[in-house]
Amino acid sequence: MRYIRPLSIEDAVGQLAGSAGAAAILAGGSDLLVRMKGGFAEPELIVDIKAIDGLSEIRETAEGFSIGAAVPCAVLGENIALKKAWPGVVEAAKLIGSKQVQGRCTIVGNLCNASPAADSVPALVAAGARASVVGPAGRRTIPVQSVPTAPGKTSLAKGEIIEAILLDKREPRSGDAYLRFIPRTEMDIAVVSAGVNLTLDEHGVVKSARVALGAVAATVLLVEEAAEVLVGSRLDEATLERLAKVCAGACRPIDDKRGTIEFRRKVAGVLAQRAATSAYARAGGK
Amino acid sequence: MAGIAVSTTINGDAVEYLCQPDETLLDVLRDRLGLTGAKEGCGTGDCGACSIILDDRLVCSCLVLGAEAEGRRVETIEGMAHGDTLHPLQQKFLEHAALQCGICTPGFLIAAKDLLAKNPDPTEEEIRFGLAGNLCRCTGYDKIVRAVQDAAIVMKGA
Amino acid sequence: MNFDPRFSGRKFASVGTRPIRPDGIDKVTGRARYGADFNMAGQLVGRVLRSPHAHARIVKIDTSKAEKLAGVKAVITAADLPDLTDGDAAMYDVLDNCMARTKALYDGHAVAAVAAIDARTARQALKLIEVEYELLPHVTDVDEAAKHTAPLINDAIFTEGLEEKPVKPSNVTKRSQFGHGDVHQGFGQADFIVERSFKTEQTHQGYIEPHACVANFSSDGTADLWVCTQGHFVYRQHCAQLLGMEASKLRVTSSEIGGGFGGKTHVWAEPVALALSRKAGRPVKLVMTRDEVFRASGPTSATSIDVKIGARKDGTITAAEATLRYSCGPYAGSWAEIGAMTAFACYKLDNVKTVGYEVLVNRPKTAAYRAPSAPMAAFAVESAVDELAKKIGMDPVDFRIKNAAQEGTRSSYGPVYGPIGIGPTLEAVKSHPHMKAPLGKNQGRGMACGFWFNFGGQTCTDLNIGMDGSVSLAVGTVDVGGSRASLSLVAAEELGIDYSQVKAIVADTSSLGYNDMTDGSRGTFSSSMATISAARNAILILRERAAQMWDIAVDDVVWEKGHAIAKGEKHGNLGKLSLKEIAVESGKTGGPIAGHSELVADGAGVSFATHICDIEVDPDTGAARVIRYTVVQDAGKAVHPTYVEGQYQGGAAQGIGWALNEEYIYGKDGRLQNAGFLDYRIPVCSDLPMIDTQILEIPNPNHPYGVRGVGETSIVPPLAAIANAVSNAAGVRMTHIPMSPPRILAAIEAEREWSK
Amino acid sequence: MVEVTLWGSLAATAGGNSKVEIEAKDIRELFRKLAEQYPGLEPLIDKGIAVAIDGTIYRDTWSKKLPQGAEIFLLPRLAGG
Repeated sequence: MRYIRPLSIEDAVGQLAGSAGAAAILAGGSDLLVRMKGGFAEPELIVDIKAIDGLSEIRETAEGFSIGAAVPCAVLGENIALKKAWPGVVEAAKLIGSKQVQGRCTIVGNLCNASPAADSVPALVAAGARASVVGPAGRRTIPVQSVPTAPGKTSLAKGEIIEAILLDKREPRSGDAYLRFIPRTEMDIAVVSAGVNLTLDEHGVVKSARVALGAVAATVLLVEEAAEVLVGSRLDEATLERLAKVCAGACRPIDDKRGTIEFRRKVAGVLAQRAATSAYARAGGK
Repeated sequence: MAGIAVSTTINGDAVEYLCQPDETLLDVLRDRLGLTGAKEGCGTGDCGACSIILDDRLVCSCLVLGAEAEGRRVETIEGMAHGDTLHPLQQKFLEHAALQCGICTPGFLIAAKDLLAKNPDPTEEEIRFGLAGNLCRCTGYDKIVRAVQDAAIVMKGA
Repeated sequence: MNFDPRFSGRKFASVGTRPIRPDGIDKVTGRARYGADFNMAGQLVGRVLRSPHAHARIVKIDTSKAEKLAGVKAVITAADLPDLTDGDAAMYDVLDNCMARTKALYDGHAVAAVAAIDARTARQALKLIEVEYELLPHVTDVDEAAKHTAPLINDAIFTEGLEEKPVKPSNVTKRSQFGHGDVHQGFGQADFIVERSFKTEQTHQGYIEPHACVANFSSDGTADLWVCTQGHFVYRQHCAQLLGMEASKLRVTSSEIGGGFGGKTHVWAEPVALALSRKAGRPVKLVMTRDEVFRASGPTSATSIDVKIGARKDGTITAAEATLRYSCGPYAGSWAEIGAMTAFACYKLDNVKTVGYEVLVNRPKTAAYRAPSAPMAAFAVESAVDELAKKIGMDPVDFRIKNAAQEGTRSSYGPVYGPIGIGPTLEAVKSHPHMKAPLGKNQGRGMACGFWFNFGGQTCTDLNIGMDGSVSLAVGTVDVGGSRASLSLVAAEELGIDYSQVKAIVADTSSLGYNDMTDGSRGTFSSSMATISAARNAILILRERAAQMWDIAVDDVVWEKGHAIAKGEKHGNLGKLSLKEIAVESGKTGGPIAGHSELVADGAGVSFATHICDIEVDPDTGAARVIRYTVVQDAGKAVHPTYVEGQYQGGAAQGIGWALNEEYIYGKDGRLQNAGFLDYRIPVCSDLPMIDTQILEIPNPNHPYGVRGVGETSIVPPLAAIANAVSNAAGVRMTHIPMSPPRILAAIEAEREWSK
Repeated sequence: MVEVTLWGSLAATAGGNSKVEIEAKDIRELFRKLAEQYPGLEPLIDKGIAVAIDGTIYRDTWSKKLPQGAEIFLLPRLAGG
């Protein structure tokens, strides 16, 4: 086993691409080290990306925000501009693990761990976030929902690194929100979760919407029918009823140690309603 | 497997050690440096008993590799008191009997120190959520929360 | 025993105050040494290979490849721990549990172990051990296991306690029955009857410190063991027996203990560590991972309980009956028996009958967990009691007060009670402001009672007075939650000196006589009795020495407030001698001054508690949140009230976790699915409110200061109190613990369907 | 002569008798005579049985006197946490 700390993204990509055995990227380590401890991962090479220039920064650009792959989630919560523009994304990122884990974990790590229950992913999917990928073949930008393909699996090729998550500049009258259900108040994996992102017109009518559900299928679901329900509405009671029904119907959950099929269906709808209501209020809707 | 030479600062002192690439900072502290104040309750970041402060961030040392400490600042429970003067949190934990078995205490003290550094006047709810990454099985947390509240008052006055 | 243990009703100077504990500084500075904080020169790392199967015959174990790996110093299997138990069936089970002999009986059962130069080598070595298993059908559910058709876990077990000896083996190892009167007749007199079945899932003590030890076996046949344990003397006996040693040749030192709650009353890895050290000829440190703690230490029973209670219109209970099935893991136990004893212990009943069945399952060997077996029985009984009160139309507190046991009541498990605290705790609850506080939307209030026996047992202490007048107190009951402070207070009280002059330690097994372990809430009860006795013995000597110093008869010297005083007019000018003044001269008056005590602390006082809690339920998600909690419990006498409160709060918090979220989840494959703190959900700080406490002091007549045990009772009422609160908040009766959100939501939805 | 009540799983090992009369002055004599009359009880006595005398439970004190007319219960020995 080797541990390296490259200073450039090109070097990191080259080392990853050239590694003979399994290689792992280390940013926060809050998933990788747990897997290593349990004997589920035994990488030949660990590439610590935290010394790479720019990867530990959040940049605000003309297009929006670029969140470096090594930025701990705690730092997201300390960025006032990001929190103002994308409160749902930040609240999702801030729900991962404990304060201790927050000091280490990253949203890119959360995305690449490819758990259907990852907290930040439904919020990122709802936000329409994109991932900037660097690999042996160069740079490409892809929607975040195309990164996880199945539990524990991603679409990234050997040698590819997500260097940053890109979030658009906000249109006026926009708001997003993320809610999850856990049995305790902290320290749990989402049993079911929902992220909603809305933009309203001048009259408070939903102009565009994205609704994503977590922990109800093999990957995070972007529920387009749910968005259709919201568009054109002011989130009246009937709309919320239909939203819950559509979300519950879109779920393909399983029974497992964290919850039952029935529970996940029912609560997915409840959380979508609550997240939509919160996003609507944040967008200035009444 | 070759050892990695690491130079770091622990509780203000320059420290050098060799560690294996898969060795956690917790293992380095406990097994190589004799700093056994940080405890391993789970090894997976779920209990907080191994809490340390790494460059002003509260982390679980079981989720940090020893190699990652290169060039950084590590604070552990062993550095919390100044000589024989206890930190106000340590003193209040004693006075409030905020510990029974005491295995979680170093982690709680470090986490509480970080909490009060970032929020000197926390509400009870902020304390409870701020310390949610530290498990205690003995106390029901009541006396821990009260000790932190009391220490916050003392530290503000200081 | 030249010692009168009866309650004397004295006024206290030290007892009842709240000083800082003597081990406190080390614990807040990180210096206190727990099980894994000790190292020896040349120490190896021990690790255990565990069965991934719930039930399998071990056909063959090939350790040859592991033995050849560089850095491996010893590999052991059951062959290295030969059976020396000589027909002692309980010890044979302990041996088999430490290292599977012919069959792996649960996911996590140890099958082999290695000692190597470092952790990585040890891990690699485990992978090189080849075990051939023949898979057998398994059963993990208590009700399934009790059926005639269930896979047999041990075909040599025939149910004990039946009138006729059974002809077929069974997973039900024992039937036991308690009660008096005629329940059939009693139910005939009832105007209202409640009959329900309940289930509780298996939980773990959840101590934060994993089991850890360092074993050092010498070539001369002696050994040292450093270990986190609730009872180092018991560990010494068990390890010595299993390894074929004389007990005195094994010195066991108890480290600071990072929580036990009953889970550190049994040996698990310690005999394995000793056997590895014996084979390797080097010290071996063996620390369980958290995963191993969950899979392979001793959780509590899962249960299935049927309860039937009848009462007249006026609220008098006429009959009560319960059938209790408790899982024991794969080895015989007496867990249902304890449940059957405690189930109705709070009440005055003319007709009562409880029957317990011990059931084998392919899960880890059940161990004690804080008032073992009582919380589940209380959950079932107190839920039914609440429901019955509702049916009759009585306030649940008044209904309980009307039926509460009192001095002179024949307990449901047999003996007649002396002075007890159930009535007073109920009266305190009735007048507690918590009971009158307003409730909000979706909130409900519940209350429940609980009982625990409390133990005494064998105890030995040494009290040595230094030549500077300071006092060293050596006790043999492990300090799990502040007892060194309490016992120092007791020594100070008895000697009449200041708390700061006493330093208490837990002595190792070679420095003190045998002590039973710290279980059954006996630590402070028993060791305070022995400390009082030791101090009184020391006072006899102090008086003798003072008499020598004054050259008067010892009968003329009395001991008051830390001083020898010459009694009688003829000695009027002698003044008094302080303990320190006598100690300074001890070298000239006969040598060291000490008091020793070896006794069986009998007469532990039973303990009762009543809890109140408020719960808010989210009717759309089934989430339940504790918003207020109050514990009222009889302590007999609170020696150090702050630590008594701590015991009340800790037990309540564990009970809350058990009630709402904690459970062992097994897959169809018989494997434990949540062997970690992420998915075995013990309460975190933000889950709980402050936990209010009210200490009642109804003196135990069998202890000089009136002390009862306080540690365990607090975990008994919460399951029922919370179930009653959820029932009042959500309008559904919960009969399955834990009341996790999916279970509460399913119950609410079912109720909605039903009322349509 | 004292009347002894056997509880829990003990009665079954004493031939189904839950009440027995024994001439014994202390716990030691009680145990010795019980073991003679009901050999099934002997291994349980060896393992440890608790004796309740007028409501107070004794675990190990053989020398404890059994007062005439006292109410005596034999209970299984328990585990605690």
